[in-house]
Amino acid sequence: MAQLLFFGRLGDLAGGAERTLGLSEPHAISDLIGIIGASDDLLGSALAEPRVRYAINGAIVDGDALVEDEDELAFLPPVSGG
Amino acid sequence: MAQLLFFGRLGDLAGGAERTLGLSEPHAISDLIGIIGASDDLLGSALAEPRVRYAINGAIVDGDALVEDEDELAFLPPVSGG
Amino acid sequence: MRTDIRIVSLPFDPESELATFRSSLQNAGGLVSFTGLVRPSSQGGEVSILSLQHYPGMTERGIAEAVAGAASRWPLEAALVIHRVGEMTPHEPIVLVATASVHRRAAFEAADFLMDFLKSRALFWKSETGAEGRQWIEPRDEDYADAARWDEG
Amino acid sequence: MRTDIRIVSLPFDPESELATFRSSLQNAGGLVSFTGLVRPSSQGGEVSILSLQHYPGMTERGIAEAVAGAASRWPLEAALVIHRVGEMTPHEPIVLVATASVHRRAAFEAADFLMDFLKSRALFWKSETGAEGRQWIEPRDEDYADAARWDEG
Repeated sequence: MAQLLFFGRLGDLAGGAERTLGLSEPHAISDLIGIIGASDDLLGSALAEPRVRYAINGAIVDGDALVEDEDELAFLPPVSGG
Repeated sequence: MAQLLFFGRLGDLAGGAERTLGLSEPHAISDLIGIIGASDDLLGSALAEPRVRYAINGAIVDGDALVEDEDELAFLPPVSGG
Repeated sequence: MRTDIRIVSLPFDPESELATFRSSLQNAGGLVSFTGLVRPSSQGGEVSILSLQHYPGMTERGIAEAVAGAASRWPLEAALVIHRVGEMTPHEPIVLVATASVHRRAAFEAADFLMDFLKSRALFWKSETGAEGRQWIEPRDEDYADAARWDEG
Repeated sequence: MRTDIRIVSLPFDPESELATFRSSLQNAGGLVSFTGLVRPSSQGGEVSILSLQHYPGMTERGIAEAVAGAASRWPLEAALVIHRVGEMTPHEPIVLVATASVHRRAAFEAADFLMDFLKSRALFWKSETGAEGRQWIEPRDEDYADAARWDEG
């Protein structure tokens, strides 16, 4: 199961900071956003905003990066500072 | 009696940080330096160095300022910072 | 350089941390500290709770990189970063940054640099709860501008 | 602005002073402090005693004017200056400057400004005693240059 993490206001939209997703094969992040958006339009468009960054297993990647079934995918909205 | 104060290395040269001087009439600071220098050449020339500032009763003045018998005259070499 | 970076979810005491930090110093002539406090109000009015979220591991790595960046720019003897997360109330300390150096200017600039990083680039997400409910906060333009001062030209 | 300016001839505890200063704050979001420590060595080698002389009354007035200058340039809630005089040994605190403001940048700049004043223009005369005996110290060119940054153009 891939672990999805939603930070900041994205967690409110997703109804929780974490979610798991079974992936039978690797998917690009942009594809996963499409899949999420198909069932939750508001969350899907929030995840696709250009200011949202993505990290796989703690490393920043772009939307083409492939997520595998054991990966942790984090959606990082603009940080608000400490 | 006028009170003379010698700060920093001037105190070492004067053999003490304080000295009193009876003044029957007001004297310009530059004249007093001349009087001191007549009996102590080394101290006199140290007091006359352009980087030494003078204060009468806590206010910075120049060498023409008059010192009266009840005044406190301070010789301030370049400060060294805290 | 000695570094100490901590994300804490319970209140901390900035002054006792600073006392420990100071007692560790060998050659430093100066120690600069910044203590950030939860403000009782913001643009949106009175604030009763400030909540800070971080990404465990990744947030710490980002701060460690910023501290390493400071160490490469300025001759520091030691640096300390303590950052609170979770729920806080007004006047509680959120962040403590301390830097020590032989040179006063280096300690000032490094602390300033680290705070600019923490305020605009570190992985923290902040929400404020006030009379109007909870609101997510984004950095002010000022914070981005402060941080950009240190970018290579 | 609340100000607290003290010249002290006995050791002081910077962190307990900072704790008191912090507890006095109402609206400040940030507190910057600089703690200056006696260094165990200087250009002339090892230092065993640092001795600082001031001009009682006039030194305090000069510092008060600098603090007023800081208050007119930056929106400060409070400022604290404690300066040690007399004889000190390595690692003892010489000076503590603390500034608090709603704005982080104001607190940083005001503390920096006050330290530059104290290091180059305040009425203090310093001598160091080491293996070679006692020597009077004058500011470094660096201190004059730091202070000149704040002069009107």
